[in-house]
Amino acid sequence: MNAIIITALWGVIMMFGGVFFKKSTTPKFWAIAGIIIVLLANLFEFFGHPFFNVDTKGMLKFDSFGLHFNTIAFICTLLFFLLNGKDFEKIGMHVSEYFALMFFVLCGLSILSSFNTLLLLFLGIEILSIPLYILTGSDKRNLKGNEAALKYLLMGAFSTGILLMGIALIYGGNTLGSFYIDAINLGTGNLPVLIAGGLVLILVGISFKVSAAPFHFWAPDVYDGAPAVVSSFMMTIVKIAAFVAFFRLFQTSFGAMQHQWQMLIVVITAATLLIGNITAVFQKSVKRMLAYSSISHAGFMMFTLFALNDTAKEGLLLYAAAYSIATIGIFAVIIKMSDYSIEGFNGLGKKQPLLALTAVIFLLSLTGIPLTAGFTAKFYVLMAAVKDGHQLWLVVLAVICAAIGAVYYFKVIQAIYFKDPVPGVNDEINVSSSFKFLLVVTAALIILLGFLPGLLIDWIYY
Amino acid sequence: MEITQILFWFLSALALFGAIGVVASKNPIYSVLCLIIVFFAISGHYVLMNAQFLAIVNIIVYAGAIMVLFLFVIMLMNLNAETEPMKNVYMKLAGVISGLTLMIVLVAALSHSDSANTLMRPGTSVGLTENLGKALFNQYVVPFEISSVLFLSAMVGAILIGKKDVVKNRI
Amino acid sequence: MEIKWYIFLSLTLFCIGIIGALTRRNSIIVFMCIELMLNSVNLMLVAFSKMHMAGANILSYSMASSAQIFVFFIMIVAAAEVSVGLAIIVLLYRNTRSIDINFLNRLKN
Amino acid sequence: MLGTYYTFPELLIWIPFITGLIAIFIKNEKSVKMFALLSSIATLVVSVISLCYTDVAAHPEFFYYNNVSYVWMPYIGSSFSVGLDGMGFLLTFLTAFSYPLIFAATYKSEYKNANAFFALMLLTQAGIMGVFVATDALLFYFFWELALIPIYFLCSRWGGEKRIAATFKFFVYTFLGSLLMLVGIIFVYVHTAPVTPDSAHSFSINAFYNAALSSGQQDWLFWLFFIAFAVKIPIFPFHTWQPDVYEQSNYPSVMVLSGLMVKMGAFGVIRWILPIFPAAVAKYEHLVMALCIIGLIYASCIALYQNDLKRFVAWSSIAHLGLMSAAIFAANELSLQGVMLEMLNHGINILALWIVVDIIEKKTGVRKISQLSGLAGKSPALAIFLVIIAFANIALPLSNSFVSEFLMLNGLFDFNIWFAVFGTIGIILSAVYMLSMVQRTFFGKANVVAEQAKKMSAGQGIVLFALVVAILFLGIYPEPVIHLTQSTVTDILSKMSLK
Amino acid sequence: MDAIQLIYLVPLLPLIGCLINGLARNVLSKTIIGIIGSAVVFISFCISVLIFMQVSKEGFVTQNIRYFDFIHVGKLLIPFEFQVDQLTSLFLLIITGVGFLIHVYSISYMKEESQSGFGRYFSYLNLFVFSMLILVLGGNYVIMYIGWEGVGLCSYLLIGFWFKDQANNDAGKKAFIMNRIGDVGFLLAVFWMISAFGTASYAPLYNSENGIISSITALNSPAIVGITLLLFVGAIGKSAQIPLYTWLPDAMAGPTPVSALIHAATMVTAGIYMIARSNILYSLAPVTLAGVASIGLITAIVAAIIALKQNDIKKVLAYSTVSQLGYMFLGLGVGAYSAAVFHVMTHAFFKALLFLAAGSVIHAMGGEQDMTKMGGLGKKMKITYVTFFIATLAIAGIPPFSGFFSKDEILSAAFAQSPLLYILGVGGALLTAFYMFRALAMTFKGNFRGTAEQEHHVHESPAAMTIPLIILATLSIVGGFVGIPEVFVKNANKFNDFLSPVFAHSATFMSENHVSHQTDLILIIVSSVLIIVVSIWGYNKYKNYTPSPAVSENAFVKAVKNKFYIDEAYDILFVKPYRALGAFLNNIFDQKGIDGIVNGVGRSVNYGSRQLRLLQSGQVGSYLLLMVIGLLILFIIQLFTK
Repeated sequence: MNAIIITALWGVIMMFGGVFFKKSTTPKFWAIAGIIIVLLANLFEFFGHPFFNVDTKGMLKFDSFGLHFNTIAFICTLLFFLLNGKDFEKIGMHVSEYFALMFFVLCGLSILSSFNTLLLLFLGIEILSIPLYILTGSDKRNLKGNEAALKYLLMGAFSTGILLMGIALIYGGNTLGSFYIDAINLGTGNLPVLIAGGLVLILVGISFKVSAAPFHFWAPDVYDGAPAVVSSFMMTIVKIAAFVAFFRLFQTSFGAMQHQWQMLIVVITAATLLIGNITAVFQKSVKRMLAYSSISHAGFMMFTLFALNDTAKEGLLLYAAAYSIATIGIFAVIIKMSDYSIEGFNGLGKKQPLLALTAVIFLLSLTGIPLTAGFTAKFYVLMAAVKDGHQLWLVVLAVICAAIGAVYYFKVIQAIYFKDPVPGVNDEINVSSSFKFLLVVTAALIILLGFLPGLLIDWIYY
Repeated sequence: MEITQILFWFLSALALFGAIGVVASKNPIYSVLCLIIVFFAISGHYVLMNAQFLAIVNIIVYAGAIMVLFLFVIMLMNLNAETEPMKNVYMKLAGVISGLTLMIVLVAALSHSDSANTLMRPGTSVGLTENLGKALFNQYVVPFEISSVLFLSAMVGAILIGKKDVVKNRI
Repeated sequence: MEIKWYIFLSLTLFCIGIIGALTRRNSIIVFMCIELMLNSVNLMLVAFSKMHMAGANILSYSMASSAQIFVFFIMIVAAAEVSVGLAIIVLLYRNTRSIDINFLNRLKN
Repeated sequence: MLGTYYTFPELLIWIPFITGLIAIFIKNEKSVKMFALLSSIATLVVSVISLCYTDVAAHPEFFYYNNVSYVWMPYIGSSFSVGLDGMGFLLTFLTAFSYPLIFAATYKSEYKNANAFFALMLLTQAGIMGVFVATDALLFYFFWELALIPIYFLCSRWGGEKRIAATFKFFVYTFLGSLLMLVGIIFVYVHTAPVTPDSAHSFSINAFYNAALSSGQQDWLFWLFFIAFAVKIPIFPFHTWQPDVYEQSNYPSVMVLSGLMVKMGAFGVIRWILPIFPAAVAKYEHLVMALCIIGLIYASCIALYQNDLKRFVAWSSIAHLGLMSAAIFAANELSLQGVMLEMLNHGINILALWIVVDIIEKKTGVRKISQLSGLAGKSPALAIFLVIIAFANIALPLSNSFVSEFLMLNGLFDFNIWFAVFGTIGIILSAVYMLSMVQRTFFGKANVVAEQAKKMSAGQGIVLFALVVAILFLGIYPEPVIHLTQSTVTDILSKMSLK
Repeated sequence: MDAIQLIYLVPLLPLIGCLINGLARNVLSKTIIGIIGSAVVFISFCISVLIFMQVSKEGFVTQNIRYFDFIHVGKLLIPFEFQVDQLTSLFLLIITGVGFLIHVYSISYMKEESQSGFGRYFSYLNLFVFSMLILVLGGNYVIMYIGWEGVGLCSYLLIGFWFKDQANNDAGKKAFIMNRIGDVGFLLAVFWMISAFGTASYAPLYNSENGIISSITALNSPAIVGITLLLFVGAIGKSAQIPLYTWLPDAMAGPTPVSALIHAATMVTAGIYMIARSNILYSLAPVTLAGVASIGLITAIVAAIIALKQNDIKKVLAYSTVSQLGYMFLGLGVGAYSAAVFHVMTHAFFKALLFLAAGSVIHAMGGEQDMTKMGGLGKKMKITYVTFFIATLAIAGIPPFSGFFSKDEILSAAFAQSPLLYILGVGGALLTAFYMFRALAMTFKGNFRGTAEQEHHVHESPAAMTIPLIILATLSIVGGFVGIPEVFVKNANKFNDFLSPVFAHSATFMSENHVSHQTDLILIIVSSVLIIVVSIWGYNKYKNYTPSPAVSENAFVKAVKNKFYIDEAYDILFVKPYRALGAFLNNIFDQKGIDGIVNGVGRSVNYGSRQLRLLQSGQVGSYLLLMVIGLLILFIIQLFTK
């Protein structure tokens, strides 16, 4: 509850701050301060000191999993703010408002990590989404941004409709007539038709949010069209929030009858992996390539839904952290460049050795090379799937896709290190030493998680 | 046939007619009007089911506020003429076919559900404003508060988007 | 009245909404079709609420009321969504003088 | 002095790893070269001391007690545990022995960003060492990849014109293979019994050996592991990356690739496939061996056709490895013992061959066989070395590979006479292409290119001499090696027969 | 006992010589190199004599000397061991004795080589002696194999000694590869032996009391037939029998002393040694023996026919060697092991002599080897002429020269087996007599046909070359008397007696169908008379040889001149297809096929990428449509499939 309330409050503070902050850098500091406070508050709650005693009538449940996830998400956000705080000015003038919206998103995220009724799932998803529609279109004169915003809005609303229909059917089919997700838990019989139909619709609705194929079509366009800072935020923190909701709902409500609907996840996972990875191969723009790669990572995270066991839980958190940190890191590098194409990266190793090195570490992590967090994360989700023991071909498909993934990530690495710089492209990259330091810290985090994942996942059992 | 049943069929027909009108009419203004018809029909259903509060809210919020907003925007953009050019016929056809298929699939599936033939009990007091109000402010106070965040963000967003920027020097 | 008629009705409305969203090019109408979908959900929820209202006991009472409250929230959200959505549509219209979604193809492949 | 015996496997990893990290910060080219050389010598010293420390043949159980084990990821039953058995001793020694020679033989070569080059070389060494000492499946996989990444950067950064595409193919190919193996590792892991109370399963090698796998599961697990190793070795038809990479890369990397990384594949099969999936091995060994033998003859045919010395060596290596892999799958005492010897011998021979090719290219600036002629007249010393090395490569008696190929073929013969017959055809063909190469480059009248040849440096001379001594010594008295690895062989065989 | 303890010195000394000469070839003077090279062999020879004396004492038992474990894997133990018995000691004498003479000869012959070439030559020659000694000393087949391949290596190195000429290298390579083909047979035989008997050492196999083989009585058991056949393949390769004989004539590209030592006296007889060594095995496999005999006979005749029309003096000798080796195999094949070994010895004398004399001629002629360009040399090179003449008499089998005794012994054993073998054998002998006298006449008689410069240059060779000739000539004359047939003097066949312990066990299997003394005598007389007649005929025919301008030849003669086109046939059958296969596999199968598949996978991913991204059309309508279709599919999966 701490996180929900404080993020909302801080959103309001930032909102009004827009009137009072005169210097353009002030909102950034306030935002960083806010996220640190949120993080601390969340940690207090995690260690058993909630600040607010609100009777939620069981609609929110603050378990260690959700709170732990919050911590991860807030740390990622902190990194994101620290690395990219300055770049919000590139979007437009209303920096403070952008931060306000992001805090509202974080509020939605906190709800999604702790909801216990479908009503709050719905509200959480909407609180998560509506600010994003705006953020996507926040660069008002950028036609691509406008287009992305409208696409996102229309498709998002459409998927909301589907999600709601699913919820309605679940409600109808549920003999208790309740929206509580633990009340839907049906034991081990056959899925009633209404529930099954509702399940499919809800699955589609949330799959849309996590950009799983074939409901991913918005993702490349929106990530590409939105301002890079916003894309970075959407691809990481927002996506993992949707995943955590996904996992929470399906484990609690339908976990017992997992094998009756597992095939759906299999189909979605396979499609997501294939489409995400294969389409990414041909992309020329690194930003768009990362958009597709984020789809492929969604495919990997779908494995946690496929398995729904404890390892999957650990894997989800690990993957969320590994994927988010690496993506935020690589985006922080990309944002510093003026040309997002792969050629733009040519010879970065010579021009900016440190930037190049950290970028390579992030890319290696995304590829899933051992000693980076990306590997451990992939390892955990695959382990979860193997532990489940069904449909092992899917795991094999996943690793084949991971190998395809190596193809496009390594194209960037090749450009960075093995190709000569193109004169006139990305020549004026100016980065402060604090930024470099932060990048190094981020990279160090990646590597630390790479060989000591226990630092992260042990807390689930706190 | 009881009067409720007659009313049910009438309202259903009205709603379907309106819905088809929304989709089919070329003029956006007509679409809006058809949608309002649908909303009224649905409100009628709510009344039939004794969900009076929702019936009123539906009319106020949807038919009143939202649809006026739509109408405003359409007027603003001067879209009352039939400006929409023909969409690709195949895409249209595909859209219709897949939509209908979905309907058939859904209907076919759900008509086999156990509770399909359960009788409804329309005459209860659940839908009355007083009862719902109590539920809302006791049981549902947390979501209610949370929805304020939603509105806040929508508000901020709408302002952010709608505000005209002072021209800023960009490098 | 059996519940199935309401199910069919709202499903039909829902699918008409979907068909509209698939076939129309005017983004406002697409948006309206989505509203139609939301309304069909509302109708369904209310119908189910009445179905669950089996007895006069507290449990079934709260069961039934929960759905109606849900509908209420859907309406709230829809309103918020519409405000944001129309803002975006207006923004786009300001920039391109068109609200035809088929012209939205700067981003593809 | 160096602490207790169980620190050796660790030292073998950490010395190159840490010195590799340090090397990044040494900007001066000369000092980083010297630093790398000293580091590799230090590793060699440790390896030699470790060899002297104990007699594994007398104490085969040593492997299971000497391994040091840190708690690493207790919650999933993985630990940082490393240990040396006979095979491990042999291969770590080979690695430790090769590195100083590689550095010394290429001491005169110059590189852009020498610090990065040597750092990556040392990191590769750490990875390779790790593969050979790891007694935990997950750790094994870690090192397996750790060895791959630096070598990828090495080959891609320093080399010929088409290096980027060639090494990229290599990378994706091996990466895919190892990912498949990862799936296999996870699957076996899920079927192991716990060792630590914290976890439900265990990654330790013993747990893997005792994993309860039905023969149906073994069938496809076998292939998952096999592809990873087959790509690395490489076994026909997974070999196509190799000639390109060898052709395009710089010499030190190629030496590491062909001399050491290839052994990782063979090692993997022996350590991780044979004892874990004996049923599947029994089922597929004929198929796999047929592939290996086809590869042997296939590569021998192609080797004769090659005009580029580097491609030539690549194909000859593929041919030898075909025989070696076939012998691995024959899985009897003779063949496995032969393989153990061959791993060492092939490492030595191919290293020597690469050094000769390197010298030729450095001396003449030419690598095409057709452009070379009569080098023997110009540099008789090199010619003698080459002839000895060439004959070692074709397994002439009293050279090291004779013993190993004798044992391998004998093992093959015991397994199936026809495999041995076709294997020996490979021996004939190896003589054909090897002698043709020697003839075309070294004999005949000296041409313009040969006339301009520069002298071989003293360092290279010493390295080659050391290698030739090793070749002859192992050819005459291979007993120490056989003695070293016999416990491993019996251990593997008993594990195979137990299950 | 002492001499046998010194046995390790016998091979070790040449090895040391090899190392000294090889490493210090640019430091030491030619004389010193020559002395070192010869001296080490001479010392080995002396030790061999001591050993021989000890072996020939009464009651000598075979000695096994083990040095260290060469290979010890599980149950398989292959020690590095030497075995000394009568056969070994005889071969030691031949190798070191003839070898020493040839070393001495070489000092003079190779005088004009460059400093480093000279050292290299002696180094190789010593290495050869070392390998050959290992071959005959080895106490098991693996050690024998070491020497077996070692001599092949030296042969390769020495044939290609003048490596600047690619033809020499080709010849060397051919020799090595053809030998390797045989070696593979040997190797497989060893494997079979190990898998069947668990060991490859002679002692446990052939020990007359408790040897594994010695306890077998069944004839023609599959394993034994297989092993013997495969071993015979090895012998075919090494001893240049059909079909692997073509390397030997080409091997004449090497220096002539090399041809004398390696390609006449020693290495090529390794096959005979090996079969003689395995005589028990062979006796157990009459099938194989029949094969050995027939291959030997065919080779003897075919090679002799080819030799008839050769004009290169060394080629004639080479084909003659092939033919003589055929005789030896014939001897082995009919079970006359000791006769075959006897022929090895006498052949070593006279063939080495022939080669050295030919070398002397070539030396004198300034490198000319074509006999049509010679003639009339007898006047200027008396010693060479006489020694060559003696050797010719010996090889032709004219009594009482050494060749007569050994050849006669083989032929009479063949007659005992089957008269047909005998007749063919005699036919071969007649051919031999003819072509040898042809060569003699063409070289030394008639008028000189070379250039004036050559005529001026022709002279007798120096003493270092003639002395070995004289010694060998003496041996060719008297060498046969150690094996006088029983027909003439009772119990005079010392040679047979000496070797009999080696062949004692197999003698028990061989059907003892000896020819009666009378028949034997008739046979000897008939064959001798025939040979003498043919010899005179051949001598007369070519006494005044003048090269005739192209006479139209019939097809057979043409075929003979071109060695029956065997080389060409091999070229078409094996070499060209192999090269074509290499090209095909490399250019098409590997690059287009396998690599094509690998790259094709990559390309298809790329293609898929290009196609899949078209789904991303940028149009909301189609996105929504695809979403609905996805939804439909999921619905169908969930609700309508079970």
